[in-house]
Amino acid sequence: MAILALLLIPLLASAVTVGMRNPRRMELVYLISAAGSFGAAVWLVAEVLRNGTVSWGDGFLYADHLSALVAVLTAFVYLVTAPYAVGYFRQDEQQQTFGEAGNGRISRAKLRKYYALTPLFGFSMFLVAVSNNLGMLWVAVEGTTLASIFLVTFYGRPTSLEAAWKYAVLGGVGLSMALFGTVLTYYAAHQVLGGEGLSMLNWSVLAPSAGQFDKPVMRLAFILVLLGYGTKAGLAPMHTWKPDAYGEAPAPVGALMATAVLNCAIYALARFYVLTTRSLGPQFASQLLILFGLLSIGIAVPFILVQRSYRRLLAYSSIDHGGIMVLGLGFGGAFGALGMLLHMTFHSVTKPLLFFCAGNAQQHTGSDSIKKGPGGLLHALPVSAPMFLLAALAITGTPPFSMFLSEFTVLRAGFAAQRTVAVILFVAFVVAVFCGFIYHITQLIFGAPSGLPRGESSRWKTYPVIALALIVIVLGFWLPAPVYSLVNGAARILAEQP
Amino acid sequence: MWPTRELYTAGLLVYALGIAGALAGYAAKRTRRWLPGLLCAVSLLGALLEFGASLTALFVRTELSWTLASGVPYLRYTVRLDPLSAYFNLALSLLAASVSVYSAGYIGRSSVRKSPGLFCALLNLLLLSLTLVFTASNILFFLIVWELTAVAAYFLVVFDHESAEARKGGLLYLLMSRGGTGMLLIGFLLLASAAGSMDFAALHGIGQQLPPALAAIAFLLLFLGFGVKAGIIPVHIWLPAAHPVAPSNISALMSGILIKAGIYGMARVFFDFYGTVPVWAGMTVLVVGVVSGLLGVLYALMEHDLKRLLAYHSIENIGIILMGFGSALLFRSFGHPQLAALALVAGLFHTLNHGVFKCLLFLGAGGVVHATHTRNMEEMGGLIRRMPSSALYFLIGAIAISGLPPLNGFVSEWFTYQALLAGFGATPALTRMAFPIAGALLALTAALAAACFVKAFGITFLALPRSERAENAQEVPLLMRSGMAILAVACVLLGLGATWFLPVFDPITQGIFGVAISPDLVAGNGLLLTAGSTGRGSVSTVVIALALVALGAIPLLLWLVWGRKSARLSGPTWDCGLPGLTAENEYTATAFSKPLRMIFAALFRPRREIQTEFEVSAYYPTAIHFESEIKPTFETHVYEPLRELVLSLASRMRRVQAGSIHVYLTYVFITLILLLIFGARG
Amino acid sequence: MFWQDPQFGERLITMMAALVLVLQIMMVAQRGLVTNIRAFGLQSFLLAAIAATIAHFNHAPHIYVVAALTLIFKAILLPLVLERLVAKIEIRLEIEPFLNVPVSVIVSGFLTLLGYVVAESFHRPEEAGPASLGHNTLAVAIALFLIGFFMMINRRKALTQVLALLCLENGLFLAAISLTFGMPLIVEAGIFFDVLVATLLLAILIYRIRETFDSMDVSRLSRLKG
Amino acid sequence: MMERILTVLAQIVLVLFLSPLITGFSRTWKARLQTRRGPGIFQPYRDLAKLLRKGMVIPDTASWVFGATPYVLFSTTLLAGLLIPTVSAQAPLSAFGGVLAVVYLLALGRFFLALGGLDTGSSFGGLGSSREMTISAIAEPALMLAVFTVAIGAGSTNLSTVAQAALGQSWRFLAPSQMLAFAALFIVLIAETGRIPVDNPATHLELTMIHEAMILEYSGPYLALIEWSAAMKQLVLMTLLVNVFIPFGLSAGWSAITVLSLILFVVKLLFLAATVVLMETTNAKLRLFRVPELLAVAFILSAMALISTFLF
Repeated sequence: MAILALLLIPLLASAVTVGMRNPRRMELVYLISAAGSFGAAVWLVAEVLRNGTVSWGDGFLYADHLSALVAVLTAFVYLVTAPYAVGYFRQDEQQQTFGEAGNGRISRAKLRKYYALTPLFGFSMFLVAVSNNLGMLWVAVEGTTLASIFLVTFYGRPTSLEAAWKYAVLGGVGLSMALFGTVLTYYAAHQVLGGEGLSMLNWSVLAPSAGQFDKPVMRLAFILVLLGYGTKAGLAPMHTWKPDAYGEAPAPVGALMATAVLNCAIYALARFYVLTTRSLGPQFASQLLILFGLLSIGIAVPFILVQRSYRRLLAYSSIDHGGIMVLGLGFGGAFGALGMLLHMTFHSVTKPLLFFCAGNAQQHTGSDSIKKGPGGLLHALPVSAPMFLLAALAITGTPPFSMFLSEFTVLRAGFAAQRTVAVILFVAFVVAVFCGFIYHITQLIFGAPSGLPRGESSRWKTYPVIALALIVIVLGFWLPAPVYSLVNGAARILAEQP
Repeated sequence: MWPTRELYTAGLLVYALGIAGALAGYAAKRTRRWLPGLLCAVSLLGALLEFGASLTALFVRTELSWTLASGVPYLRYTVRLDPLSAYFNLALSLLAASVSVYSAGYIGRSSVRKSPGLFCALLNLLLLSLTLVFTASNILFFLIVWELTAVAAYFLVVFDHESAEARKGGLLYLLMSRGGTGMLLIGFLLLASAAGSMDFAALHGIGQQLPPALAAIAFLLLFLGFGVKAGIIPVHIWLPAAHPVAPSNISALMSGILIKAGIYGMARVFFDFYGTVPVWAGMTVLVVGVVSGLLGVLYALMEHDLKRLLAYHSIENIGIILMGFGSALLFRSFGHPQLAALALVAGLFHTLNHGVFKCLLFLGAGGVVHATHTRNMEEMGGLIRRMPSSALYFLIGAIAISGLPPLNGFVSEWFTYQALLAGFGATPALTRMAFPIAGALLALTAALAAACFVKAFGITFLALPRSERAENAQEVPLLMRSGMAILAVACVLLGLGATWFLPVFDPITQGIFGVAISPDLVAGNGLLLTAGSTGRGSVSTVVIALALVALGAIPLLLWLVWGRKSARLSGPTWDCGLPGLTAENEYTATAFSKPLRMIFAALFRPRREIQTEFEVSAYYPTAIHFESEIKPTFETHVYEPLRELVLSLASRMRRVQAGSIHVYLTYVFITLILLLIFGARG
Repeated sequence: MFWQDPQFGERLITMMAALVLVLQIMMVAQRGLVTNIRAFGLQSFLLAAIAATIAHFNHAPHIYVVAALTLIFKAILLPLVLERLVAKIEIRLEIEPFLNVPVSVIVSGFLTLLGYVVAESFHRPEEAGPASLGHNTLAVAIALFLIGFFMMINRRKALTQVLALLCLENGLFLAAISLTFGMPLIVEAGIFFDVLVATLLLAILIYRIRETFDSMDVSRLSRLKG
Repeated sequence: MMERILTVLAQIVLVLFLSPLITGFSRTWKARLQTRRGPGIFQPYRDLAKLLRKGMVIPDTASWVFGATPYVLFSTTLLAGLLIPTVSAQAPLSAFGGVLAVVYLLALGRFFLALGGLDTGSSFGGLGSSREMTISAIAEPALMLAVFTVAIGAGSTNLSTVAQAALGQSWRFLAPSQMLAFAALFIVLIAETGRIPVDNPATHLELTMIHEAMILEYSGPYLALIEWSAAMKQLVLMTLLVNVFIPFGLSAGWSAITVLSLILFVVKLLFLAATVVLMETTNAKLRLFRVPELLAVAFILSAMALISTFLF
């Protein structure tokens, strides 16, 4: 039931919103859907923690610890984004960003686009999390792309069109590869299990017998899946769409994409990783994942060191963190998977905070430029600016914030796997990213007042920031037991060798 | 039963309370006048509790430890107050107490008065995290509080963030500190993966069990990583950038104890985690110590920014401490636990001593800067008449840091000399020459330090004021003076009472080398300090102090006999016949250090520019414009090119993101083809 | 009867797969946009035929559905939509590739070779059935996929890129259908739906790009850098 | 105990009253070498007595540091004198501070003297302080290395032990290491006591003066104390040199035979002083920036001494 509720609530909200005219009502439906989805996700988590797995429809929908984790993280981001988005778009309305002075028709259409598409976006992400069928998984991942293309073009600027085009085309190519990989996996399973029908692509069916899958096929399949979902996750060198799309999308969309979508893509990859390691042993998948992980972290470094826009800075940080998760998975072992999933969890909490602060700054100053930007934001935004700095510290893995814990876990996994060179590169990259990030953000935040008006524009935009900041701080010191047991259960799924 | 555990825990809680209270005060918007005082009193209370805990832990030799869970199994908040931790915690709490007293007077008057709540929160956070750094007993927990310290200190440095200098210095500090933490991460994890545990207790002597190559890598990484924080050359450049720009009470804490966190880490790693290290390791530490000491003081001499001068002296003193540590490592390698203990005591004692007098000097400098609104010594002068107490305290600090008897600096340097002297006889051929050379360079360092503090004190406090600001300076309030007084007294007590203090080191050396050293170092009913035995050399600061006073009676006597009736006039200083002596006639700080600038020109590469304006002939100039500048070698020759290189590489790399979808597709395509070939191959 | 002889079926499929490949290379080689669209339609039709053949010889009725879907959507509907779009936005009807035709064809040849190299590892003559069938068709499928990919890189205009993307997906389809007799039906339906929606969305994007930039050349969309 | 106090008093008297004699002897001997008549060798006593009785002028820019300086300088130098063996190998306070304490006590005095120079506010004071601190700093490594050579040889930094060890092997001063160390310390002696070629105690030319520039503003009893301290410092350093390297005639304890030792001691000192004066008269003063080269030579000599100790 929880699974169905999780899927139906956003779908319903989207359907209802399409017919609406009053933006305030759209907001209300949106907020309710967010709260409802989160409730459903928590419910799902509770069931999973109690029963181990939950499934529906003959195993078509299926949730284990891993699914529940991804679902609840998505729902969490969805939840915190909701009030923020309300405040964000209200300010857009006020500032007449949509380029009209008249009766508000354009802005109504725009808002409807957001309030209808975002639940759909959420729906497809939930579907990713709870699809047992690898084919449906692919369909759902593709669905996230489709639902978000027009969220990227939201502002209708030429650059946002450009970004959307790159996003769509690269996403299309990438997902084709993922589909190819899925087909090959199906083929490998087909040879072993023989039977036909829907359940033949169910992960829960494939996983136990993955050990007998044909090895060359699985090699090829994993390569294609890695490239495919890797494109979606923004692993280098398939990452190129990311800064454009994240930079051009409205801040709430950016937050969703940078966390929830990333989680979904990595999740899909992880599912295939399990099949591959069971078939081929850990070596093959690990070396590829480590390669791509390091490449992603490394490619983020120069762009973070030299950067003009703080929105794009966030995008590169997202590439960096995707790389860290993949690296953790690649290191393998008990700590590798745990590190990756902890990182996913903490990243999902921290990144939205960063996006919200950046969004507030951008709306306040009217620019996302670091260099030409006013500096001294601390004077203008008494809440968002310090939180921006706090979030920047948190996202770069500064203790006591929790990202340090997960990065440390990944490192430990690296040592356990005796990948010393990779570990050293990892640390060097992370330090360099820290340098670039902090340099830019402090340049933006600190300094003499720049003549901007002082004050936050709305509580809708500051309360989520404060709430998230509190969560980030608390998580730094104390991880609630259910969260840890969820993460740990999920990690065991990934690390377990039958 | 001594309540060590209760005191320690209560101290932590009081600091935490301080943070919470200060934040509440910050959130309450309205700043009340009593708020800073109250918050500083909280810090003081915390410091006193910690002081009590450390003292009981050291003298009663109780070890305490407790653990809290975090929700993640391998992150345990384990603290352990073993002798080494307790010693550093003792130093911290002593300085924290005096800085708290000072701050109560300082905060309301300085640039931080706009939000004292936030400042005090950060101050308490710094104290709390430092306490935990010294007591954390789990790698992960240690690293967390380690970075927390850096972050708290960073925010304190950039508290006045409208100043570009503060931002720059703070940023440099934070970035370099992170680089150091990166090295620590790798180093610690190398050790931890050998031990299979992250608990410090399990890491004891783990260095021996690692393969030699890995042990060497871990050693160097940890040395360099902790070295960044300690400010060893060549990773010192953040120190002169960040320490001067921080509020003065923070500078005092940073130079006094924050950089000692690096020393603590080294002590922990060198002597606890590593047992006997190869000879090159000890030699590296010794050489780095000598170089840091010498270069640190040479750069200090060239400064006329009072606080930066002090910052460079921190580098110098870290060097002296490392000479002790390096000797201890070498002695251990050659199997002389007794000597190793002596050298370690020298290093550790100097750690505390430097903390005390450097903190004192920074607090004094803070008072001066507060009174004159400048850090430039060339605009000071004559302050001894306007700020007599501050001047006295500063002078005590200056004498102590110059290593002059009978104050504490002399004692620890004396031990260092003794350790180095003993090294010649205790080590084989090639190694042994290093010791006397190090000793000679230590002598040079100390003498240059004395020269530097003659300059620092003389130019700042003596003769005529060089600017209107110095003219109008006023003595700092009582609380600030009290903070300094505590430390000045500590300088004297640690100097004169060294023999009674030395037993503190017994549990430490007992734990590390199995030798309780203080019975050997003290003779003559606690009157004499010896170098292991009376025969090897001894000194008594108490007798020296008493004798100096007693011998001072001789001239007094002579004066009473002969000179009493003679006139004692006050008159103008001879002004070479010019109309009246002005501040322009005085020697400047730059002029004072000129001979050394010339002598060490190869190092400083001074650039000077003189422009003379004249109307009739060059012999009758109307104005002379003089500019002199030295190049900070490491900044210009190492870090600047490195930065340029990285940034230009990064800019080149950025072309990857060319903007063209076709290029992007090509990346994916090529990756696909390569992987397909790779996948098909086997 | 020969139409029940699996051997014949195999030959037939291989032949048609080869034709698909030839069509693909033709598309690489020639410059007319509309011809290209029609070639794509033809290719999709052949795929539908392959699907139907497989369904027939392997008695897998659900593949008929797949064949029908392919026929309707890919062979008829999509070409129509695309031609309509071409007419609406009045672009120049010539394709302007980055590499000239001979070079492009040579590259395609190499990619075909690569397809065979990769598929080689699947070749297990001792096994009958889909495994050995797979070897040849899989090679073609991989080649189709790679050539489609190459076309995306080699084409400047937005519309031609979409077309290339669709070709690439045809390769995928061929692989799916020949290796495993298609995916489970629901999945297949979902995939169809996604592809269709994706194409539509891309078409809308193309339209708006045309409106905004007054050009179809996506290589000019390069303001976002760094 | 009583004996200990008596020896302390004896050495105080010895240091206080012998030091002007060496200075007087040097001046007279120098005058003779320059074929002048010069003052008598007791002139310094007369000077001191006179100065002590005169009134003094304190610069009105000066603070208490100016007044404290002569006292500190006097006490530290005198105390240093009590730490070294003069006529007996058993220096009265030797146990309370070895050679390191001697060096650092002199440094403490110098520290205050330099502050006193700066306190007047005149350019001369600053000039003198700056040069004094510079020269002493760069003399330090050579001094310390030479001291180390001696201390390592004796296995102690305690000067009485060192002297006793030296007494044990009377011809040791002919060993190459001893010769080299002696030469190094001799150079340091010249630098530290402000003699030509490093400084000229008789000049008041601003280009060249070091010590005299620092004390330019001192007058009356203060000047007397400073001059006296300078003489004592010279005595301390010379004693160090002669008793460590040429320990003939040192008596092991304090007894009647010590009188004989005293005579020998004075003779040795006068001999050394004569050598210094000879150096002074035969050399021209070095430029300030040539002094480091001289001291570098001293450093190298010490290092060679150290090496040769264990080579030969």
